[in-house]
Amino acid sequence: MKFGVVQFPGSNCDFDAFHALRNVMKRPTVMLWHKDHDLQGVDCVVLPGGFAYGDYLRVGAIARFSPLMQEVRTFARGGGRVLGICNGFQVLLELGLLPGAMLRNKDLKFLCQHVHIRVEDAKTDFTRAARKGQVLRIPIAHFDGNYYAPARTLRDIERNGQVVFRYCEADGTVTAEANVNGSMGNIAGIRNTEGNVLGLMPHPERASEALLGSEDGRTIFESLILSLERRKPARRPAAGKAARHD
Amino acid sequence: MKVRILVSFKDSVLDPQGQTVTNALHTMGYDAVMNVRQGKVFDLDLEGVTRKEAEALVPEIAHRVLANPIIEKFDWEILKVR
Amino acid sequence: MKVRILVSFKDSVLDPQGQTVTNALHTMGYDAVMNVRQGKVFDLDLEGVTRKEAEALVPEIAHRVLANPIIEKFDWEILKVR
Amino acid sequence: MIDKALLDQHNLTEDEYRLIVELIGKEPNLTELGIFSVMWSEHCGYKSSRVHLKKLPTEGSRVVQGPGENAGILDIGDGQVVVFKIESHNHPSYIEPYQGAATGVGGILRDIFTMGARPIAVLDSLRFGPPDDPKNRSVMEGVVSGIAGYGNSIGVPTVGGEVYFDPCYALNPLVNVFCLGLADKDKIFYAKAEGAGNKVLYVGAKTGRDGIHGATMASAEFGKETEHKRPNVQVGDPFREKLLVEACLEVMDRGIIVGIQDMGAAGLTCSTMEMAAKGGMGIVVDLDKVPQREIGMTPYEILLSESQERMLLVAAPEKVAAVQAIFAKWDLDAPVIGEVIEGGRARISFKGEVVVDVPVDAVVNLCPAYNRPIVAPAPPPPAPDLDVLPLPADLGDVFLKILASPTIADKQWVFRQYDHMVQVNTVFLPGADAAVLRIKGSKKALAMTLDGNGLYTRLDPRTGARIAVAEACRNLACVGARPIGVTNCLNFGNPEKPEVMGQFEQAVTGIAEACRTFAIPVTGGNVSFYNDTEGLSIHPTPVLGIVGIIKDIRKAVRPGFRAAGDTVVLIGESLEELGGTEYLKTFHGLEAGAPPAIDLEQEKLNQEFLLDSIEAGLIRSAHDLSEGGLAVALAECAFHGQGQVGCAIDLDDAGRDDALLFGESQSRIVVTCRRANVAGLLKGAVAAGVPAKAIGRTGGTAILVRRSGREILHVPVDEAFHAWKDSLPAFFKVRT
Ligand SMILES: Nc1ncnc2c1ncn2[C@@H]1O[C@H](COP(=O)(O)OP(=O)(O)O)[C@@H](O)[C@H]1O
Ligand SMILES: [Mg+2]
Repeated sequence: MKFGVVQFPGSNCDFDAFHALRNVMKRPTVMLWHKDHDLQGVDCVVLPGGFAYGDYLRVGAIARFSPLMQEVRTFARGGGRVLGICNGFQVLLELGLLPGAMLRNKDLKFLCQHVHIRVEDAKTDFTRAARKGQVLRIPIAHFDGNYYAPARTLRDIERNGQVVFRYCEADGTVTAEANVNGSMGNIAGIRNTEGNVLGLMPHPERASEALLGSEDGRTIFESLILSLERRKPARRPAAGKAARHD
Repeated sequence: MKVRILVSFKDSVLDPQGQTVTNALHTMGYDAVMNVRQGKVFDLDLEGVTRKEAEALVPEIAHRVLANPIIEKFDWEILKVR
Repeated sequence: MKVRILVSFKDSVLDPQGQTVTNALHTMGYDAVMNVRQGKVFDLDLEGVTRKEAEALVPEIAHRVLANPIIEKFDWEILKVR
Repeated sequence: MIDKALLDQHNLTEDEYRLIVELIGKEPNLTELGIFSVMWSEHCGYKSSRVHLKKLPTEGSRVVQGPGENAGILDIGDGQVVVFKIESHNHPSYIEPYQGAATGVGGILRDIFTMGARPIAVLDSLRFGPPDDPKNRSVMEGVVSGIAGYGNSIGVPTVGGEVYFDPCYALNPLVNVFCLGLADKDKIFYAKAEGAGNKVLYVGAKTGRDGIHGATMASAEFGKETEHKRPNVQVGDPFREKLLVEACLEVMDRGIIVGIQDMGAAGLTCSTMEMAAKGGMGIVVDLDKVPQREIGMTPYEILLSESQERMLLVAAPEKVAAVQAIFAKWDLDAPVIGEVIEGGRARISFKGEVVVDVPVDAVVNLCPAYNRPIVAPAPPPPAPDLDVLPLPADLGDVFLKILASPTIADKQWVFRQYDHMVQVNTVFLPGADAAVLRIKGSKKALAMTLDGNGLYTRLDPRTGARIAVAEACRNLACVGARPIGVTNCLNFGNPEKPEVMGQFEQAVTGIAEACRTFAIPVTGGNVSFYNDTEGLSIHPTPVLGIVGIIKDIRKAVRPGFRAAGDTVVLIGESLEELGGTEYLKTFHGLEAGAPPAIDLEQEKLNQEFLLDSIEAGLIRSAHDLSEGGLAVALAECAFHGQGQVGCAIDLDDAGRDDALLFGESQSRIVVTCRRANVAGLLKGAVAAGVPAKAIGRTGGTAILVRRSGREILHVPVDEAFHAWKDSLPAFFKVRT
């Protein structure tokens, strides 16, 4: 299996994601250039954090028109796994692969700090290495992470169980104080209805090594690896479930 | 041709920047200001476009690129035809 | 009364956002757009103010609070007197 | 045509003008005059400081590049080097706080990557007027968000820094930004134009009319009049700079260029002239080829513009296409605007006419140096007589006040606006004594810190400067890092005032002495004079940036108490010193007395002892004593610890209670160790000639200090924590 990390002009966590996947998780990983049309046969596309196009105009607004993103859209529609981290999440929203939009943080300040997020659904391809209700400690670093969706969209998201992570206290309770950026429903990460596309504001690649203070982010990468590698019939003969995505 | 596009939050979306400006103005004693909403303005220079063409082109650009229809609305006008 | 204040960089000041939007539009094939300048718009609700008073108040607020006169200029208009 | 008024406008004296005429053998035209005016400005020419800066030690076994280039370079082994420097952006940050600070970050980043290094860390040293004044707050908000806006976007973590508040900075805030980059030793690049026939390429933003004479602005005193003239502030474009970083590092990595230089102060003029002078060559430039943002720009404007995010490259003719291809990949144009020539002259043409023809050596290297008149700095206002200074009734209350004083209070409000983790190297986040970054693929780590107490330096420039060096090294020692090199930013008033030059001379002497003691070379720095507004000078404020190495990252030590039951040991000696303290300032409203004394040799012994003990694995936590003294240091150890462990301390020193708790005697460190290791540690101290004693235990929920059995401080950790934590945010609460 192979990961691909997309590089937009202005991406700045591209090498961090690459480092986490290749050197920490030890999986084949390639860089994907935004001007290309070729996904190089990757099994999972990672849209990294940063400031694609300087975040000018609106976060993620210009990046979504990149040639490569048209391929990513097709890839996602075909069931390919796509993980959007921070700015990558914002690009997925602009692209329409995930519902909703991002507003400025409620205090109008950039926020860089560790937060706690609760795993709301441990059955997704991005969380199967976690337990439902498990609390992960992962840093955020963003100016526009205040998740917004119109009332009806929000209702659908909740009803479909698309909320995968919520900001919470260390003990897992979801409070207004834990909601550092003002997101609706304390939403920190959501998936699409099919479950193959996930976006989240916290940076799992910054929480993948004990030396850097937390390894909780690995859970997300481990989950992806689990779900992708199980697809291989050699490893898991009863590949009935995975076949759906092929 | 010069056109101006104004992009602002839909009324249903909270505008924290506008709110902050309102508060700042109150702190400074400008009590006549009841409310402020903040948006963006884009001034475009167009070339080789008729008014008719502009009427199709400008809303397209505004809708596709300059505004996010989930949270924003836009308005536009021709400033100068030349 | 509703007033609108437009704040933008002076012409001689670099507008990185406008420049980046221009480039993006070109990449997308919108070649008729020669140049984009991006600014901010503030819509203010004023209460208990005459037109005359507004004519003193609004530029003061724009100058002191909304724009930094060193790099920005502003323009304003009354939208609705009520 | 060139008269006194024109010279005044260009900040040149008549003597300097005569020298120019002599050096170039003709009357300069207006464009040439403009060139000399910026290149011979205080900011670029170091006219007033050069004779003094010579005193600084610059040699050392690790030094690859000392002062004189864009940044200093030190060898850190394993084929790698660190490239680092500090710069000020004080004047622009007062005029336009957001953009002034943002472009300050942009500028220092260019100094680093222009040498072939990838910037991996930024630190910021800030000084503002007190935050209870809304004007000061708005400057601070603008500066902090400007630094964040630029650094975060470009993806270089801002990992540390410092913030002080004093009324003397209200009209003249200080914004000093440090950047460090990492490079392979065999891939360093210099700002040299070599090889006649090589092409000169221009990359980055188009040239506009912005920032003309920024360098001259930083070289003159500010008054009401200058403020309303308010010229020359640029808007930063971090996105374009990010593209420049990636593209420049790529062409350097491919080895297809000869030399590279950023366009900083004095823009195109400085970069072309300096590159030619350093290569011992001449240069021709065709201004019509320079990308321009505005129409109708004159040669004078094009040459003196300080538009941001621009670089100048030299490449062999056959490599030009390859270079341009890489820039095109990053959506950047890289037109050829000139050529390297033999002969040492710069010939610049515009619309087919030669508009500048001068010897580059005269412009770059022959700026006069002045030994300006000096008077010894006035002695500080005398310290209050300790026999009459009232002892506060409630020291707990004083303690809480000091913790809440903006200079001491928690700076999270500032640094959480900075992305301090991007690039996944930051091991110690802001809040530790020094920032610690791992080096991927190595056991080694880098530590860095900025320090400088302007009040100490005002009260006694030489001592204050020595303390700044000592404290920076002490901060490094506390995390387990040995210092390897120094950069410094000297923020002073108007050098034409003899007392300011006196302060400057004394401070540089102090820095030199301390650096010699610690055997660390100064590899570069920056001088910012004319920090005077309306005739009022700031405290002379040298800011020291010191870089250290930790041999084994697993041995690095943090400031916070680790657990209850450890023994607290105080290294260093406490004297009854109150001059210049935060306590006198906050509680008694006095900026007076001599700053604490410092014995550099003893300081060095203490630090060496700490480092050896850390490397031997004896130390569980370490934190240095600085502003606020022992009481504040203990509190910070409690706040940073797991679960906010308190402590109980027993002292038997002589002297006043307030001096014991809040005195700022130097060379002290509070460490903790396991009980079993105390005896060994103390024995080692005796052998090393280092005063050290066990003063108490960690544990409990309060900070408790007894003096010969009598309780003199007893405050719950939680209460102290809130005083410290909530202070800064409270000033910035949105009021409705
Ligand atoms: N402007 C700033 N930017 C980033 N970090 C800061 C800033 N100011 C303070 N800090 C961080 O807060 C901590 C405390 O700073 P300070 O009180 O100056 O420490 P010390 O007195 O030990 O030098 C340090 O880790 C420092 O890096
Ligand atoms: Mg300090």
